[in-house]
Amino acid sequence: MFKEFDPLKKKTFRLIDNSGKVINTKWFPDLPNEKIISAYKDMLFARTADMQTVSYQRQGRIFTYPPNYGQEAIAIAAGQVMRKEDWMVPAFRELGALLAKGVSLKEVFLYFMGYEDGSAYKDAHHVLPMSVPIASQLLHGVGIGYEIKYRKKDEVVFAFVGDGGTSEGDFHEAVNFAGVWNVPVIFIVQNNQYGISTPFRMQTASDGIAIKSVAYGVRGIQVDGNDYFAMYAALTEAAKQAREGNGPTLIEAVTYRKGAHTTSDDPTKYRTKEEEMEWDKTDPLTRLKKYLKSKKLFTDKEEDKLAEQYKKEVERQFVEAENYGPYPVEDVFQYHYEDMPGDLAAQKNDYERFLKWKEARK
Amino acid sequence: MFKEFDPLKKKTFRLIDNSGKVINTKWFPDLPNEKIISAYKDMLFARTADMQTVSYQRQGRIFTYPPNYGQEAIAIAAGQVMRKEDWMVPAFRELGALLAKGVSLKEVFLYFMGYEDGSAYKDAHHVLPMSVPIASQLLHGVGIGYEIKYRKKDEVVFAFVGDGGTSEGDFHEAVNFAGVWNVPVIFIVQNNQYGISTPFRMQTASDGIAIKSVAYGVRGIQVDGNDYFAMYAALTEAAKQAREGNGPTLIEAVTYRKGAHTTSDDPTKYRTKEEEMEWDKTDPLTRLKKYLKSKKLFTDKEEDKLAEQYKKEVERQFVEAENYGPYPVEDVFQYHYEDMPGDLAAQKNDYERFLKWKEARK
Amino acid sequence: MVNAINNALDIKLKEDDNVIVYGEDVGVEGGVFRITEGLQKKYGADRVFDSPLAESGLVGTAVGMAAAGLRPVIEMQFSGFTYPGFNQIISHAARMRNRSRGKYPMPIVIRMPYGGGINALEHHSESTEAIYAQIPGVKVVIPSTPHDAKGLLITAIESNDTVIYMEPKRIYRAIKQEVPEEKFSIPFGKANVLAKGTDVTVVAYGAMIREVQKAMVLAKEAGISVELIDLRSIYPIDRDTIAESVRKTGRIITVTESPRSFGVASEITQIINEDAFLHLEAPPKRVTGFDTIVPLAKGEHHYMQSGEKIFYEIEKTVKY
Amino acid sequence: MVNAINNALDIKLKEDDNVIVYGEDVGVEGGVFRITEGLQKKYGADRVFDSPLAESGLVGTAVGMAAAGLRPVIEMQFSGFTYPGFNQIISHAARMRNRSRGKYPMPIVIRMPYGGGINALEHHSESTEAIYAQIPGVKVVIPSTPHDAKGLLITAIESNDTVIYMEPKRIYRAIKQEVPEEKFSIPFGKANVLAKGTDVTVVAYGAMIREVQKAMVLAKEAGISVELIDLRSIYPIDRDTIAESVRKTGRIITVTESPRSFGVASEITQIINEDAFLHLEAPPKRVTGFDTIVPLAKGEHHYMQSGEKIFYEIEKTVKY
Ligand SMILES: Cc1ncc(C[n+]2csc(CCOP(=O)(O)OP(=O)(O)O)c2C)c(N)n1
Ligand SMILES: Cc1ncc(C[n+]2csc(CCOP(=O)(O)OP(=O)(O)O)c2C)c(N)n1
Ligand SMILES: [Mg+2]
Ligand SMILES: [Mg+2]
Repeated sequence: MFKEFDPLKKKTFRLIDNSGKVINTKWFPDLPNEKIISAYKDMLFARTADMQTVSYQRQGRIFTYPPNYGQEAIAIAAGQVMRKEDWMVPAFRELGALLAKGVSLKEVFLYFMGYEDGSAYKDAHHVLPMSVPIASQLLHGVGIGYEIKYRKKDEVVFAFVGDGGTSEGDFHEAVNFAGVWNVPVIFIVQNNQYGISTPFRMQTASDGIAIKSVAYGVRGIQVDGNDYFAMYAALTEAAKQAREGNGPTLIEAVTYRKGAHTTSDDPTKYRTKEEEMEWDKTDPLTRLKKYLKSKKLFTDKEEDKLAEQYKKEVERQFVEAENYGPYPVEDVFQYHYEDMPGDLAAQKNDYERFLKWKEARK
Repeated sequence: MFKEFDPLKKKTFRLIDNSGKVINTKWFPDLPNEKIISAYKDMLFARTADMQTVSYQRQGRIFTYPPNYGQEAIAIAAGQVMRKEDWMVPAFRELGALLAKGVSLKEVFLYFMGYEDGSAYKDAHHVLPMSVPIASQLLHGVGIGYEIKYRKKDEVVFAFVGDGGTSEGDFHEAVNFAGVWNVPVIFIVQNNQYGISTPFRMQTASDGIAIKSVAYGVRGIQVDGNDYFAMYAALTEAAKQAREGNGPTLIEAVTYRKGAHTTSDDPTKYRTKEEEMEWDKTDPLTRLKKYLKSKKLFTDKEEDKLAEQYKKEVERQFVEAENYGPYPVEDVFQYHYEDMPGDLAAQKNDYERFLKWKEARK
Repeated sequence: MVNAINNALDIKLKEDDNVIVYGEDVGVEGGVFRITEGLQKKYGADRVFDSPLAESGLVGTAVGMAAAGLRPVIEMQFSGFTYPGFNQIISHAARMRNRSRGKYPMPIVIRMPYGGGINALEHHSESTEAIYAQIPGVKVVIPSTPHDAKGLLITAIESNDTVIYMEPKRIYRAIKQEVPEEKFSIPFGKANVLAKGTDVTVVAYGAMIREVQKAMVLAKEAGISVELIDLRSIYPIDRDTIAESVRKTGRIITVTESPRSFGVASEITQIINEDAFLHLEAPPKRVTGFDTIVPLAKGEHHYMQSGEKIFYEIEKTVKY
Repeated sequence: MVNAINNALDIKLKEDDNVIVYGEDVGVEGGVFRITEGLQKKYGADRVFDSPLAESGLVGTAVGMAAAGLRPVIEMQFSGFTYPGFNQIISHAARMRNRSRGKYPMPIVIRMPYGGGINALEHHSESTEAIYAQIPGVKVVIPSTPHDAKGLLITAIESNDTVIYMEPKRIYRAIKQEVPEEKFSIPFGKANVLAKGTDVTVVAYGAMIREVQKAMVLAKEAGISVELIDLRSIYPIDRDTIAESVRKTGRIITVTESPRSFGVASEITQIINEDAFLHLEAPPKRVTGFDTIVPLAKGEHHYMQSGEKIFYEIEKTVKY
């Protein structure tokens, strides 16, 4: 696959077209129908969660939130390919993959409501917290990859970043280290065409991102990120290579951020309706649904039912998060050091004394 | 040239072989004999200066010094191609180019003796001081390139870095910005095969450095850096492209650091005699001399005479630098701000009071 | 304050074509806080533009531009995202003038919104002035009003030294104030005595000024007379104004929203010990955040200094 | 000190195969100061190795290794080259534990030679402890003897928090001292009272201890009794030991080789004002470098604190 789709050949790895028709059987993954259906369901769940969160935000019930709208296939495919022991190193726009790794939606809500507890990922294994400083997390993925190689473990790291993130020095250092160390890391660049308002052509003069793999002597491939099957197949193959000791792969997942950058952003300022409509045709859910329908594996009625059910589930978890309660003073202090320095403990005491004084004044 | 020697084709741009024979006439530059002779002389001067400095250092007359030994062709060719108005953005191993830009050897000595005055470059135009934090200077080159483009000036930036430097995030950001901004900057990577003790294969898994240009959508070329003619031709062509508004070029100059990293380094710890002897065959001075001799443009006798003369000149400038005198208190303070903050002036006064007290105690 | 900053940029862009404004999303969109809104349309995309997402790249190219004679004004999207550019700030912007013995001055302005109080994500609420203030070769200023924002930014852009210009984003749109249309500048290194008082000196800056003013209402009720000094310039620092005030009041409190240790408050305490030691009647007090990371939105109120908290500390200091 | 550090690394490498040592040129060559000499041979190139030349990469990969359970000990070639890794230190190494609510502790040691006095090039002589000390989430320690270097490094490697371990390179080979062969550790946050005295407390650390000791010879001749405290741990700082001393002497001087403003000295002054205000008989004094870049070798003597200079300040403080 990586030879046939060598980024220098400037081909995009794509398995179904916009109408859901299979256009490449050679690499089409051999998946049980249930898995495909469940992929669709997961995408639907992620989209439902997203949409509702955006509306919660409008109601002032949650702070900034970065929707995944339009990019769901990437995270869902990764979620299916990742094993329990594999590591996920997220940026912040991979909701579906986080959920697949066992992070609860409630935790995601807690995080964006302003609780660090939302990053504790209580029931998830081998997932780092979301990383806000763009591209910095990729190096963590490489460090983890080193541990895997050193300990001869059968694990793979899935590290995410956006197209904007490829401009950062850390992107360069991460892929370069990974190449030199030959570690089992898959770099997944969600090229959704924009930083915040900055279009991809202002990030780099290169011909896409996959081609940057050449600079590091690592495998690279440009994949249609809105094609669930293509993402699944490419990730599976990259993971296989990684497990076999063949090192890192750089996957450019070409997609489009259909929504706003975050709920504080207004995309009409920097892009056109026409452009949006053009990309609408490639919507990952629509395409997969068309495929499923053509195989008679899914109906609109089922979707409607599911959507209702998902809305309720999202609402349930959101309300749980909303009722999480006040932020204890304790939580400001207790996690910084294994053993709290005396000075810090004194600061906590002082503050508690102030709170008592405040209480007494009432 | 850049098409024919596209780095993806994995060819090295070379015009003469190790015996000084022209092996590629198509791109051989049309140079007056005097210019070639003067290139050789300049290389000889640089090497003489280097050798003597290393011995001065052994005598404890100068601190750390990074010799250029073996890499002279690159800097000398650049020195000839750069015009007065062009900018030079050095790393710290480009002696010949600094001299060509009007920096005096005495200033270089002053710098390595521990005077900032050695970075003032009194008679040089458009040269930044040497830059110690690896690769950081490349971004300065890009900023200057922006000014040139913005002001529509007929100038080019020559920015230098080593192979080790290509691992830094700043290398990536610099070439990437240059690509997006399409600025007249030539990045010259002196790939001398080593960081300090770290061999090139531990810096990156990529196939050389020129190929990294692909990641930025800019022109790239791998040049035999020990071939003066090849360097001259490649730099001339890159400069022409830059002047014509065609943006940056990444030149990998393949060379070998024949000496130590600096005078505090001992290369026998990390490389073999065999390797050194292999590279000896490609020595840039030997090759150019063979060429000149074959054309009857230069004799060993002339060389001996020159060498004597150069030694004296080096000695003269060194001794001048040695006699530069004490470092005035003033010089610690006066250049930090346009207007010295009151607090800083007070610190200076306090210190001068101490010096008086000290004097009085004697 | 947003308008005042925009206006200062506008004035300098118009007046001096060496001024170049760029940063992440500052061009088309006008920046995430809309500070640069409208400027690209007015001055063109070669003077006001979006850069690739790379902070070292931003500062590093500004160093080059400055060396070549331009006056770059760059925006860091948040102070918490400045760190990738830290090396370029400390190793070059702050040093090139000295290194080149004055040949290459560095007229760069690095603007960055800083501080908490806007319910933002991690890394979006940090107050890092003490990190920059200890870098030899740069100046650090922080306005607390639209008027000062304009005057200080004009001075910053006209300065031939690198200026870290920190914007208290919490009050970007909080204070309405008439700001003169025309160009004016405020000198660096001069604090502003906002209120005369006799019992205690309070030094603050940025968004904390407003909180101190709230505390002063409570203090007045309690019969305490507060002298309020808006520091404005963190480096160079106006030691004379502070010392003079303390020689009168004998007591001093410094209010910041940064971590407690190794911060601006400690520096002011040192200065007062040096310049007004014999006048001190109580230990100089620091009223600051904790030595912790700023908590996320739901916990941030614990970390931030409120009027009430400041009053609490004022009372304790006055009663000492 | 070189041997002591090497020995501490050796002990921990042998004892715990989670310990991984890497950095620029630390493998084959054993580091530019030969600190890691012989370790690659002994423990193999997967445990002690050269990294590509990239400091953000160094710290960032260490963060990942730590998350996965390793205990990376990385070397910054000089403290002045740490800045490209600053973002990874402040945004991740210092925060991951808190961010993940304790799930991912960060047992990383970042070793770096610091300070002046070796006639080095630009950026090779910097003292940046105050920058790191103000980062919530990291600890900062500095040894002044081979013995402490070993004990503190063992503690650092065994700590589950990120430790900035700064090595006074000027005295790498200056002090000969018998250091116990076996493993021992020195707790963080405890200063060491090196000399008892009654007239003035001097706090210092790293290479400055030796200079203070020189000053003490002069002080003794002048009949001044100095209490010398080796701080050892910059954060957490041992306020009790310092305050106790000042309650006795009434006077304090802090000696550092970093810039003056916003440094460790100011922090200590703040602490003393908080904890020993009523005992202070003279303004706490800072004896430090200037607010300038460390001059190159020929001018460095102006910047560095010498025994004579420290004595001069001691005398002034005692006579206050
Ligand atoms: C180091 C850093 N600089 C700036 C920001 C502010 N910021 C947040 S998201 C973003 C754009 C990211 O674009 P991209 O990498 O393409 O990811 P996307 O948002 O499209 O998923 C920026 C500039 C940041 N978080 N970190
Ligand atoms: C940011 C930074 N990190 C580390 C160093 C220390 N150092 C000085 S030279 C050098 C190796 C540079 O290798 P290369 O870029 O290949 O240049 P060369 O010395 O071979 O000319 C290193 C690591 C430095 N100067 N700057
Ligand atoms: Mg994007
Ligand atoms: Mg090299």
